[in-house]
Amino acid sequence: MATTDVVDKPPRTDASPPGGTRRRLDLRERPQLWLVPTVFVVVVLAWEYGTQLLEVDAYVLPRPSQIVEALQRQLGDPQFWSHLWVTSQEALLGFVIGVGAAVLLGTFISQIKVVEATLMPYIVAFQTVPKVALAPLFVLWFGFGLTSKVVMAAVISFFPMLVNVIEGLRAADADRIQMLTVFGASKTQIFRMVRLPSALPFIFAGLDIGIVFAILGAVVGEFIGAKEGLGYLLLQTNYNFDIAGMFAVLVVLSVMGLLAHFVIRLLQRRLAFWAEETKVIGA
Amino acid sequence: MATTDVVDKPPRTDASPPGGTRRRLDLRERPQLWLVPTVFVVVVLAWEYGTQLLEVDAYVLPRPSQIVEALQRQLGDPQFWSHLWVTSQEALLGFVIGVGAAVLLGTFISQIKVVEATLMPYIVAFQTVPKVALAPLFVLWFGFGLTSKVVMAAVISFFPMLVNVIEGLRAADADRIQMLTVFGASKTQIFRMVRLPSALPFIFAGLDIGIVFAILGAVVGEFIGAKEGLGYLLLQTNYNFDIAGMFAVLVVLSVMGLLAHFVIRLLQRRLAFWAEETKVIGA
Amino acid sequence: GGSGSDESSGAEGAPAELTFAIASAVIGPKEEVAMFAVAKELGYFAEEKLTVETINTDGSVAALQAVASGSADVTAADSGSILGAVEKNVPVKAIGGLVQNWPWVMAVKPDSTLTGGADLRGKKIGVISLASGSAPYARAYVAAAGLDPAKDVELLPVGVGAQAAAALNDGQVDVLALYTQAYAVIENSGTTLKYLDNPDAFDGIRSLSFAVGARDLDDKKDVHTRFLRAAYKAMLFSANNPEAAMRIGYQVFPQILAGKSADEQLANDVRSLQAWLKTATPASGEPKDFADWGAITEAEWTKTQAYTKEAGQITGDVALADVWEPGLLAGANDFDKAAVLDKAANYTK
Amino acid sequence: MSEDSWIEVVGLDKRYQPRRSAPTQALSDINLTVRRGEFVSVVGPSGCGKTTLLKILAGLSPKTDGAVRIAGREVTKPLPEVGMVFQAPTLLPWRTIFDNIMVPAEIQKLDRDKHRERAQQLLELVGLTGFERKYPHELSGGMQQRAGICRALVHDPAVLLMDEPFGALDAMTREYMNVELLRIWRESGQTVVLVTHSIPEAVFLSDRVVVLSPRPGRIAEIVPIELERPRELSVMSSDRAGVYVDRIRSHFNAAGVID
Amino acid sequence: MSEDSWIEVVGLDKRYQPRRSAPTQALSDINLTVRRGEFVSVVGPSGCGKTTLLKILAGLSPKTDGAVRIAGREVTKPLPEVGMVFQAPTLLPWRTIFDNIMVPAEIQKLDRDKHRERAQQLLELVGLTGFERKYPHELSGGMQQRAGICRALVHDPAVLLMDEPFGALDAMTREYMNVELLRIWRESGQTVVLVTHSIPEAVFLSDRVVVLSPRPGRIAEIVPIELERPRELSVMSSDRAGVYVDRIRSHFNAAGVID
Ligand SMILES: Nc1ncnc2c1ncn2[C@@H]1O[C@H](COP(=O)(O)OP(=O)(O)OP(=O)(O)O)[C@@H](O)[C@H]1O
Ligand SMILES: Nc1ncnc2c1ncn2[C@@H]1O[C@H](COP(=O)(O)OP(=O)(O)OP(=O)(O)O)[C@@H](O)[C@H]1O
Ligand SMILES: [Mg+2]
Ligand SMILES: [Mg+2]
Repeated sequence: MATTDVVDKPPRTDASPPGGTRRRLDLRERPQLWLVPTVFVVVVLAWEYGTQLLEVDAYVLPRPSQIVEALQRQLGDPQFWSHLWVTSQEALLGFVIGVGAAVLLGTFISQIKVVEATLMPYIVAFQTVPKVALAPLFVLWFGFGLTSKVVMAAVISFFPMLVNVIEGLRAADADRIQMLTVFGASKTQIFRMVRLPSALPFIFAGLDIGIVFAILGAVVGEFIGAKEGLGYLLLQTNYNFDIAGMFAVLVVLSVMGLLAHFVIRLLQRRLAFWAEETKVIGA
Repeated sequence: MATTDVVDKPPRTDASPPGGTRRRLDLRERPQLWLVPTVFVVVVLAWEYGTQLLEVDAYVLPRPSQIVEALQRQLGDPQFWSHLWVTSQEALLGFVIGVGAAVLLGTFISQIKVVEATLMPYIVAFQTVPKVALAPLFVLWFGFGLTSKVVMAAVISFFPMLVNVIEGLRAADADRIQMLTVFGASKTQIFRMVRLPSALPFIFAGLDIGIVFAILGAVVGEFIGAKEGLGYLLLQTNYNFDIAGMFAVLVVLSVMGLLAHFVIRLLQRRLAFWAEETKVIGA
Repeated sequence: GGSGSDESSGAEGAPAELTFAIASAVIGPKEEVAMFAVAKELGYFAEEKLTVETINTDGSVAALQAVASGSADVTAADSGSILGAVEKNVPVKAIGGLVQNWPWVMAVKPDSTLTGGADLRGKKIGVISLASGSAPYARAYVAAAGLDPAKDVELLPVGVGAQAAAALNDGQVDVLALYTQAYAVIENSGTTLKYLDNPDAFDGIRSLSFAVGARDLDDKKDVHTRFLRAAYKAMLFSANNPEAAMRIGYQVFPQILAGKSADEQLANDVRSLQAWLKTATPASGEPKDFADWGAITEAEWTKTQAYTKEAGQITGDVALADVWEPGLLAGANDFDKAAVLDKAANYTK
Repeated sequence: MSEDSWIEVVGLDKRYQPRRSAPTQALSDINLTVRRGEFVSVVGPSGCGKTTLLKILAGLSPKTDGAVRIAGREVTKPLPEVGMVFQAPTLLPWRTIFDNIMVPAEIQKLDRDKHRERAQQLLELVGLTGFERKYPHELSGGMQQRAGICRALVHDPAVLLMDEPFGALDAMTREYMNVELLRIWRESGQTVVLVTHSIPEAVFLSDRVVVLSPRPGRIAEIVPIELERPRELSVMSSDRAGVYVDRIRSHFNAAGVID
Repeated sequence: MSEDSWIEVVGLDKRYQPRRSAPTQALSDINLTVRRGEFVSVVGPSGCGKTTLLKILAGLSPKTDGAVRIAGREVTKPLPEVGMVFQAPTLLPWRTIFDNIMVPAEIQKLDRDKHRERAQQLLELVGLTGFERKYPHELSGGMQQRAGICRALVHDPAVLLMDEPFGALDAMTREYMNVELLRIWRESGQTVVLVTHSIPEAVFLSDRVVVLSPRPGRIAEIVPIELERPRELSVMSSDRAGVYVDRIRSHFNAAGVID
């Protein structure tokens, strides 16, 4: 319980209850712990019986039971794990490169107004170019291997991060910067001591968007020219009319995205703790 | 010149100079006004003569002169304008729907912690599913007309906006919320008076990313099943080996993205003016 | 669904609306020109009281999905994909053939020393994508020469068109495995190619065939017959006057030009269309004699099925009756050939 | 509930329990009742829990133990009849000074024109006429604080909580504001709890002065100030006022020469 | 440059010209020289430009006209030998109090251990021992202000600019801090410019008191305080101190009973 919360239910004690009741309290205080699985079960059941009732064909929308079956089949296949590994690699590498480049360029750009005004139009213009259309060129330039997919993932996760980094570095409080300036801080020091911490909420938003798009980028890259990876598997299952198998791959991709999302949120709670603690709860 | 700037060059007067020297000063104070075109000319010339020197084939990377030629041809073709109109419509509609849905859902989600914890995993999971893979199904569900492309644009611009809206609404200063609370503000009033204005920098970052992705979404939607639109034109020019024509379309897409970006930045300067004015310049 | 098909069209000869799914995301000088545009512009559909629209789908699988789900009524899809769909219980059925000669072929640079499958050991083969018809073709091609496609060659996805040409020219691949009409487009751009002969094994494997929804096929036999008839009339016309067909194609699908002028493009596009027509008409004989449109023999189906199975697109055998409904062809071929030929000979505009 | 215990604090305890550091006992066993219409000041050393007490009264901070009632109602969330001046001005940077001051009226959907007029009067009173259309960052610290006072008064709240409202003001402005506050209080019949660091100010304004001990804040003494009302500044030169000031000051061990 | 004009302000003018509203003349024709090692206080009504003056001295705000020199150098950007206490504490929420105080030492890459020790001493001096590991939002307003004072002193700057450093402190703490500040100043030989609202505080601490007129701030009078040093609090009860206080107060039209 944060110390600055606004009371909107009978005030609770600030002291935690003795250890014994902890576990039970968790479920009451964090209802998502049972809500998420409940919603999941409800959705899956509705999907399963809804498609049966409405007689939706499996090639339009396969039923969860069919997807699970396909998933089991996939998971038992060592090839599948190598596809998974390839895509994870591409997405992660692309994410790190894209997001890293965005942080570097965003930092550079936002330090010097002229640079921002000069470069931003080109970046936006480049971003609006559909990467999928350029993909053949990508493949020409970066080859058929990992690189072109990594580039794809990097390019697509770059932009959301860049915009958020620039906006975030701008959001620093002028008084705090003045304070540091008086004490003789260099630009680098101001950046490290104020701008970066102030930008963290933006940066984490950018990371959250970035990782999702990095996975998408890797998959789309694989659509265009790959012989392995989950994107390739998607094409393959689709080509073979194995729509349930295709959905199984989609499920795996979703789980990848979810895991990455949770890692990022965890990191955020560690690194931007002060924001959590001065948060107003219940207001 | 903002009133809180840190002096790092000989202090300039706070009063504007008399009208006569305005125009000249503008160029000196906003060097981007000549830098952007200069960079543009340099890049274009380097491209033109670089490709000639390195004997790059036109079907790998056409020269700017060829692209301009193709562009002229396109602009003279009434069909082209109808393609442009279709894609603009799809992107804009998708943007409005996607961003609107993100603001609504983000608002709702961030108001109630349980809802956020319950829904977010599903949203992230859904977002990691490559929409391009689902596109055949999109088309089955939403038809081959405008709708499926609008849905594509909406879905893809939704997520960056959602993440930024949630993070932005969270970023509100606890003291300000307490202040409003004391005066009896309802959640809606707190939202309107503090949360929303505090979230504006995040929201504008989201809009900036969203519009770019909406255009991409519309184009990718057209790749999969369309008979008109710039995305279709890209496929067609590529199919016809008209790579210069394809680049001309890419240029048009870039210009679309740029225009949208500038409109959003303009809006931001109008709506979030206080952030501009309390900004530290030169630090 | 995007189909405006009239459900009450059971009555013979009643007016009907149909949606034709083009099994490709782009419109080009192929079936949509030779068959659809011509049939529409010359009134062959109108004669059958049909109003036909097109949609573009992203390949055969998507087109079959569209047909099965009712988004479209008819498509010309890869026969292997039709077999695959039927095996996965997707309710579609082939009702008539279209591309009858094996359209896939290997191409190398004109100065290449490669002459056949046996030379491909250790080479890189450019395919459209690993999940497209060109990959199984490439594998089958090298297998026919006694090589192990999994070990002896490497398949690289290069797409069609410019990037495929670039990959070959840059030496990223040694050989391309594309369909003839795609080569025509590449050659139109000034690249010259040398083609390797297909072994006889590929003779008789069917490519594009007309497919419709299987569930209401019985109710719609009449409509589909009329559609096929119009389509085959158009094919006969196009085979006899490709240039006229191409001009008609520009009228119906101005987007083919993508901003270029018709006169500038015509020669190239006619060449492409001819390349396609060659695969869709008998290998020998005079165009004016072409008859018996759409027939697929049981032997051809067997061969196609064997090939598809080897490609992994189907895993078992599909009963011929489940995939093939030849009963419409008699009606489909019941038209006045002379009138069509006359029109083709005297077409002006 | 009676008029005599309009605000009622019984056995109030407050312990802050931050996630990442040791707990702090801010208030301990506070008992206090305030009559309706009374003017009570709270003085005490920095960090003794004055702000904490006000925030609990305002329903902004949960208590650890004890009971807090205003007008007979348990305080578990902010009550509409309470107005507050914060220790930091907390103006909204995206609103002009005038619109900042109108916030309470806007929130409570009070008659617009009437309150616009009142806001204008209050601005004049605190010497901010001419700054209505400025934004907070264009004001000096003291000017922002004065705007915060106007905001707390604009909707004429029945209970007024003030956390060092005059801390950033110069002597003259402060005296003037004190006199004006007394006038407003007399005319409106508000119940006021004021936190201040100025002992003379507390004596001048209050019916009673609550002296808190250093952290954790306990009530050291409650000093009733029996100077007749209405008071003028000159009353502070009187011996009786001096006695009160000295008495309170004695709790602080201060010489009283600076403040 | 001489020791006698260590800080030199000549014909200083400052006009704020915000983008969206009317300009404000904050300072007008300020002329002031400060000796090396001198203690000068600035008093004046709220909004008269005191903070503005300090910010210009600190190199944080551009001047409109005139010249400002410190140690012979034109002030166009912050000088490393200047330390400052801000009107608002401006602590970094992501740093503990201790790490906040170490900011200047960290920035100037000064000897770590030595300054850690000094920080610890300063914290003790201002009564914040035990709060080193807390974060700013866990401190009361006055405690944050005291942390801000420690931060300005930690690197022992040659010139110390202080903007109402004791505004949020109670009488006792304030007096104590005044005495300590004088001690530190005497030992270190710093040049100090202090903005305050407390006239007695200004008299007690300063060699000279600069009285500014209401906005736009002009120098109304500069009062040299000729009380012998070292001073003790008791000096403030003397008649001579009283004369100074009254003289300065006369500029404010204030009764002097509250502050
Ligand atoms: N949000 C918080 N989290 C943890 N501790 C807090 C918090 N707010 C205040 N405290 C602690 O509670 C004690 C009392 O703080 P409070 O702000 O009430 O003091 P105060 O009397 O108002 O002081 P001042 O006169 O300096 O404003 C202090 O020791 C402070 O460190
Ligand atoms: N950033 C700014 N933009 C525009 N006007 C400003 C700005 N800062 C200060 N002012 C104006 O300049 C004048 C002097 O402000 P300053 O902060 O220097 O006053 P001050 O003497 O420090 O007052 P206080 O004692 O209330 O802190 C005020 O009228 C204020 O409105
Ligand atoms: Mg306080
Ligand atoms: Mg000030």
